Amino acid sequence: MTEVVATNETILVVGGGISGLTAALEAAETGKRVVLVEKRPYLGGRVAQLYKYFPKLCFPTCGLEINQRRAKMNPNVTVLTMAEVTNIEGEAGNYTATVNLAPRYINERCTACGDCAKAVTAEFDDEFNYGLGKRKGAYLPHRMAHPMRYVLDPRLLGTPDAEKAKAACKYGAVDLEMSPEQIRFNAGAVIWATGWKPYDAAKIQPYGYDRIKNVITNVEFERLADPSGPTGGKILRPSDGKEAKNVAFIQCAGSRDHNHLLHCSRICCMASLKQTTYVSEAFGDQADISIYYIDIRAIDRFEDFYAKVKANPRVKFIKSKVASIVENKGNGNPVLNGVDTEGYHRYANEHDLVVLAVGMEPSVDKDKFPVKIVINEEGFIEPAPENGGVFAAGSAADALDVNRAVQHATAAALRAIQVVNRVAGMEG
Amino acid sequence: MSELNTAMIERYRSNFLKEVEANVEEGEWVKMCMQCGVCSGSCPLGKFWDHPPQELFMMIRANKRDEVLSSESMWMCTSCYNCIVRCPRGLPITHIMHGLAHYAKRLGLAPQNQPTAKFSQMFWNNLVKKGRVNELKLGVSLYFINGFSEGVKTSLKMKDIGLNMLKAKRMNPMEILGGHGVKDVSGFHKMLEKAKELEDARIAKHGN
Amino acid sequence: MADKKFAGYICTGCGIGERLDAKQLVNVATREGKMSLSRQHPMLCSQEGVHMIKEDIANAGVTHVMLAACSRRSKVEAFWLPEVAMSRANLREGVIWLRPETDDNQETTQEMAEDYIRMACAEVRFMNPPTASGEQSLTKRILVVGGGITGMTAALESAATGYAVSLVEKTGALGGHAAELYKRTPVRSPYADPQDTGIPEMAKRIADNPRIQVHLNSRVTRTSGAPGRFAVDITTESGATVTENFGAVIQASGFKPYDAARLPEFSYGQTPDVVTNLELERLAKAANGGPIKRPSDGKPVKNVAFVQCAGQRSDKPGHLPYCSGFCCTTSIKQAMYFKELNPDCDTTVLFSDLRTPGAPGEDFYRSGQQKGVTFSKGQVSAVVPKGGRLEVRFKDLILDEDASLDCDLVVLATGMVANSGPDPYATPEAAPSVTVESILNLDYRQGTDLPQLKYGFVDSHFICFPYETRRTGVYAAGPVRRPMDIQQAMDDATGAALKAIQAAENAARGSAAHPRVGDLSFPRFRKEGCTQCKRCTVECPFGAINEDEQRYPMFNESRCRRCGTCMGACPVRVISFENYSIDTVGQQIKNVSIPEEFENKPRILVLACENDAYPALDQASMAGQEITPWARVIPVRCLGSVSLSWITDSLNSGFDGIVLMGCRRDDDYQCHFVRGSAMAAERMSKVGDTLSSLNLEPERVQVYEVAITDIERAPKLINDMAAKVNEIGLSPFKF
Amino acid sequence: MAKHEYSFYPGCSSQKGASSSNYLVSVKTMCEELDIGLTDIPDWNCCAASIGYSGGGELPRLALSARNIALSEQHNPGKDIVATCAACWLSTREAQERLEHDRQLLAECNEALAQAGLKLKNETPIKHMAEVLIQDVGYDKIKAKVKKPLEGIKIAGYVGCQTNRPFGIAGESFENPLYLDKLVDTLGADSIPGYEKKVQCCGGALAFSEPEKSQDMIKGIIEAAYDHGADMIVTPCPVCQMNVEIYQDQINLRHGTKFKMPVVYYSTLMSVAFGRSAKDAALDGQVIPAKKLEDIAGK
Repeated sequence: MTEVVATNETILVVGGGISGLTAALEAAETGKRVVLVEKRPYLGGRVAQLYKYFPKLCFPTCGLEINQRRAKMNPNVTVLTMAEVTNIEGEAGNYTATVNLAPRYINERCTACGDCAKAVTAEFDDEFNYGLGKRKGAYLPHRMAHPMRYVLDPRLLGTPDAEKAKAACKYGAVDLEMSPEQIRFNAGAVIWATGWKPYDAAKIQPYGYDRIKNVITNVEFERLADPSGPTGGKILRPSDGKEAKNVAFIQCAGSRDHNHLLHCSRICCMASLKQTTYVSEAFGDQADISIYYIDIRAIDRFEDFYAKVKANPRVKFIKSKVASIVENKGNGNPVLNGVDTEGYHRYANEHDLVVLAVGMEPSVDKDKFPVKIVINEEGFIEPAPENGGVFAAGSAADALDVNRAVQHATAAALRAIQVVNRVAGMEG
Repeated sequence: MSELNTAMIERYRSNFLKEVEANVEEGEWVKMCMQCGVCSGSCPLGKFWDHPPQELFMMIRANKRDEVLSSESMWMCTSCYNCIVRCPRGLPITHIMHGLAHYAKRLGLAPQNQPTAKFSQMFWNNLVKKGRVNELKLGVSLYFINGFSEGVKTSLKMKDIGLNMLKAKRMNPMEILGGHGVKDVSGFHKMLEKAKELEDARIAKHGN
Repeated sequence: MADKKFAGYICTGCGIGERLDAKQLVNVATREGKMSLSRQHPMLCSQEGVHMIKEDIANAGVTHVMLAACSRRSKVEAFWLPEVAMSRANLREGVIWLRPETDDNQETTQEMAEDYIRMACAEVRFMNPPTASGEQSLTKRILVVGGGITGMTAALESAATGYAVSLVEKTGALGGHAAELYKRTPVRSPYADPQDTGIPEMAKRIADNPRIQVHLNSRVTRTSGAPGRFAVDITTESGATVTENFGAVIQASGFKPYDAARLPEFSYGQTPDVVTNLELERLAKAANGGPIKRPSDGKPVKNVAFVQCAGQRSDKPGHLPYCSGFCCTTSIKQAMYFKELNPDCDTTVLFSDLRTPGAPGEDFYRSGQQKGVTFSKGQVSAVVPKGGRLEVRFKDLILDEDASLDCDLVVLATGMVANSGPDPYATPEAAPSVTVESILNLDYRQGTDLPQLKYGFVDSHFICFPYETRRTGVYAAGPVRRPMDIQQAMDDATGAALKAIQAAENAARGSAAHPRVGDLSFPRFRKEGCTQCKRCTVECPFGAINEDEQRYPMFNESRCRRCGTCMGACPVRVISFENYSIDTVGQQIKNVSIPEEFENKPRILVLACENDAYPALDQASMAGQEITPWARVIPVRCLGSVSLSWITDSLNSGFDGIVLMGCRRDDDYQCHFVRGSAMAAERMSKVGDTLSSLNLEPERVQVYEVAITDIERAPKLINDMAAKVNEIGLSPFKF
Repeated sequence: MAKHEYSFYPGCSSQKGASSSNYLVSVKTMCEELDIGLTDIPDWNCCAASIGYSGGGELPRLALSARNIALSEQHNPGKDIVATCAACWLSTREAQERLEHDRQLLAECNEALAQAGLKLKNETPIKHMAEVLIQDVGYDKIKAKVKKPLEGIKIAGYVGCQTNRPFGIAGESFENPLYLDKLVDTLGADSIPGYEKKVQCCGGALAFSEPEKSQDMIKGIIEAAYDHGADMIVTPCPVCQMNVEIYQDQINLRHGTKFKMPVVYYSTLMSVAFGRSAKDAALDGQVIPAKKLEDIAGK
């Protein structure tokens, strides 16, 4: 049975992505007890799946290493993975949270030696690579996963593989008897940092994501460019594994659109500008890059980065929402149809690969949110007094880039601390 | 130039957008366009538009009244509704195009000899007559759309089709005399006259 | 400190037992490592294993623990024994996973492991469990500099958390630019209409808050000390000065509006009817409820144009290269003023990219269109006064033609300029012509104000750590950090308040600040040995070190981030930390066994940054990469902490090659201690002399920038050195 | 009393001797088999078919549909309106929504209707026959009725525009609707789900005013069907059916193609599959005969 020591002076942080992780660490490093609840088997969320950050083009895993070390070295932080908050009762300063823990089938004795993975044969789509690659049925989600503990896919249960994994582990870490748990504990304040999910590109029917192999999403493209990704960092298109040198980026794929997401997802412009550098780096003068946009939103200092990309003669900017994509049956190339609205130029442009800059859909579940909360039309949590001691952090509050999400999460941490300090009698 | 037209010019001077918002079917949507151009790219006859919808909207904001109203572009609309379902701002573009076309016609600015403008008028006249469309008469009048001699040529060109339809019993020469229609023709006409009267009044009110 | 007892624990799990001769490792720990207690365990990280260690600590009085198991990055929680000093020999990721499992490799792999045991034993012998110096003071009062909406928010949020605050504002009233606004953009869904700024209410809440003390007409004239014990002189216009003590500082000095006089092409200054967005706010306020009037003739405005990006996003001299971020929504908001106050007024926004991000932004844009604001994608070339009216000339980018707009008022959407002090590290050419006034007057060896990132903004350069300025305990918030709108500024202020409170709390505990929170060690130095060369005071990336009256370094430990750059800078090796010193590394180097020349077994020393290079090597081993058996890898806190003595000593003791791996150090540096990696590179550039004096080939020492993602490259760099050594031959310094 | 009862809006083109009279014949047959009862809206009028806009302003055009709805509400109370013609369905449903959301238009409209002694409640659901088949009847019941599976016939499902946009059939996408393909499969024929031109515009009414432009699009529609080896095209829309079928000779003349692609209604397919005669299926109404269907019907 999982034990969690928590009181009304404890802060519950829901979501272990960059925002939740930051909120938890900042609160803990201010001396507060924190319980961090993450749905996935590891921390880091979406940023762990990014190759580089804009505008520095540095590596998200670099900051992740620091943050994970901060977590490992801080006794104030309790981390629960494969866990979901199903209910929260009470009010600010006195909440009781109910958390469901999914079985990992591998206990804390795991040394991450990898013997179980070697033993099993079954493979499944690798979630970490958005299904672009395969992973074993017993697996470490990624090389920097924290906790550094393997996971046994429930689909192995009842198959010989499960027994093989169990037999392979010298440390009795594989526990096939493990069952779902439900635990309840106290918290004075809650930080909701469940982040975002990429908008389902298949819903943007004219772009044929579900019909045309060489139409992919920007998050998938990050995995393609990442040396530790499914293609070893080579930009190869799905249909035939051919190098994709002529790449089109379609902005607002699902964003700023009443048929899909009403809001502007803010990050997609910079993400695409960043991704043009992946293509240029890979193919230099052979790269041929087009960005189809409505407005390029490179806000504040990001403008520098936009200017840099604009200066690259291999990158074209077309002010146009692409109308439709059809596949050239002959070579598998997507053909983009539309109108460049700067002076009315019709086009039917063929590219090797199309990257849909899909937007951020908040992962806030409007319908079964565990506690009274104010959620806006777009599905983001509003900064409402009615929310009591529950504070949104990062992309649960609005479409934010990493830097702004971390800022926002730090602020959320303080608001939570204000509540627990009141409980502690250090009232504000 | 119709009187209404001069009146409208007087009334709205520098603000064609306001004129469109007040007098054109679904015209109040024009201001919501963000110039993404998805409509222009989605139109099946797009390449025949001198000014695609999104550009027409920009021209309206830029007070290009004559260019817009005398344009052939909106007469190219096939009512396929691609633009409507793709528009990220939910503009009822098909209807705005119909509305602009109608308003241009109403002001007497629609291009002369625009085939769709003519056919559309014929269709209306045809249906108004008896409440239901008389395809044969519509067809025949269509052939003579550009005068008699042209018409003879066209009808010769089309005669095979006519014969084919005849064979398939999907055309009835008897239609030429009378043909289908609603029973309550007078009520039907009164209704349409009233509707027209109300609409004309609404628009005329703007005109002065 | 009670007498030390050393114990070594060797784990044989994860294949270590199968791949290595564990008995022999135990012998090495006992005989050579001088562990008074050496044990092996089949699974040291298990409860049983850890229990065994705890027993020894409790019953056998063990004070120093050498763990030979997996990487120091693994099983950290399991081996969490803060009461003892601990070193770790990386036998799993560091040895067996990086070496092929073949008989002919067995010998060298075993040697590798034994060396790591020797090294870890040596290291722990020179470590002590750090304890706070006791120098800490307990001031937790927060100083907020700047009484605009950012500063007001920071003050209120800090007070609401239970901390006392002093709020220093140079003018006679709180509110800053926000107080000049007629209204602000909405913060609650549906984000449709402008709302009140709420400044008066905030001012009242501050006045009513017993925890907040406000100093109006005041400036900070001196800031000395360190987090937890800042002493700050607050001087009023009249010259009266009070000195107060603070735990931490928030700089919310805001922005200055861009000087529109630099935009003659838009006739600013030539006619009163061309105004900036800030001036328009005053017009709207002056209108108090009535129609907004033209400054020139007081007639109600009937036709107004907004020129976006005025003097922004442009490389023209005198223009701002960046986007100020707030102007698009501001212009929409102001156009709404006209729709509200001058209902029949035409409003046109001329933009190149409309930047209204997020849900609030896009909703507000749509609301603007809904209210009849016209948006045209156009590049404005000129605003020309014509018979009392204004002609706005622009290129209509959609209709692709030159166009013009006839209006009676033009609003220039001008941007924000950071209101920051002089940049301590400004290069002469980059330094602004006009001397800017200091905001903080820091009494620091390295300048009076916060270092600037770009364009005068004092932002952090870390994407993951937006508040990490280079002056510990001093946090910038609001538009001085980055151009931003009110909502962001308020969130930012709240975040900065947390960091300030955190800094004060950690200082009080004697704990380091980011990224080593919890580290109680601090720099100590042997005064007798110090030659007052000042390298430490100059090279500290955080300006932590001042000089005392006798010109000796003064460390201000709560300013210190424990990166060890000072240690690396010190030529006479007098600076050290309890848990990290010249010896903890130097002794590891000394204890590597250097085989006789005839054995033809080179030794390559690898000093790897623990933040990026070392994790990269760990992951390389997980990925099945191979590394030469000659390498001996020592993780360092930061390449900046590397002492030249380590290099010379290792060369003297017969190492054949040295590879230093630090983080990227250019403008887009990834060094977590900002300058450490750059400092190291600078110092190592001089290592050539050392080599030539020993007449060794310069290729024997290489400095590389290594990223955490260099999973293939990192091992390769080490193997390349092995190849190089193979090519140029072994070092002659083998004894 | 039939299982499913509807108030039926046949539309001008379905009348005796009109261009899609064959549609009506096969629809009637299909409905008999599926136990669908249709009561005509008495004295219904034309809907203006999204082309009357030159002469007809918005309000008069809305009045046309309003009259039909009002008549249905008066004479066939409680019955959903069903139309077989895409344009009829679309105009009526659009009018209903427009009037629902614009009070002023509704008032004016009723003022006009009053002249014909009518009043619009505007509460009647308006369906396309395809919706009735898929949602009210269902594929299973249709499958159960199949006596002569249309084996070995490859059929391209051409949905066109107005049956598909802006409303379409619930659960189907605008770009790649699959219900015709499902129907084709249900009847035992081979569908072509990947048929690229299934929602390509045929020109609609502009086939009359802009023949060349329209026929270029029609050419594409037929070519794509041939490329997939289709024996025939099936469509739910009279305009689509006519445009794609009757101009093939002219296109052959202009482009030297050899098109002879039968274009049939889903109701024709179903009538044949349900074992009814060629006449009941209105196969005699084909300008380009659907031989393979005639063979099956003849068996």
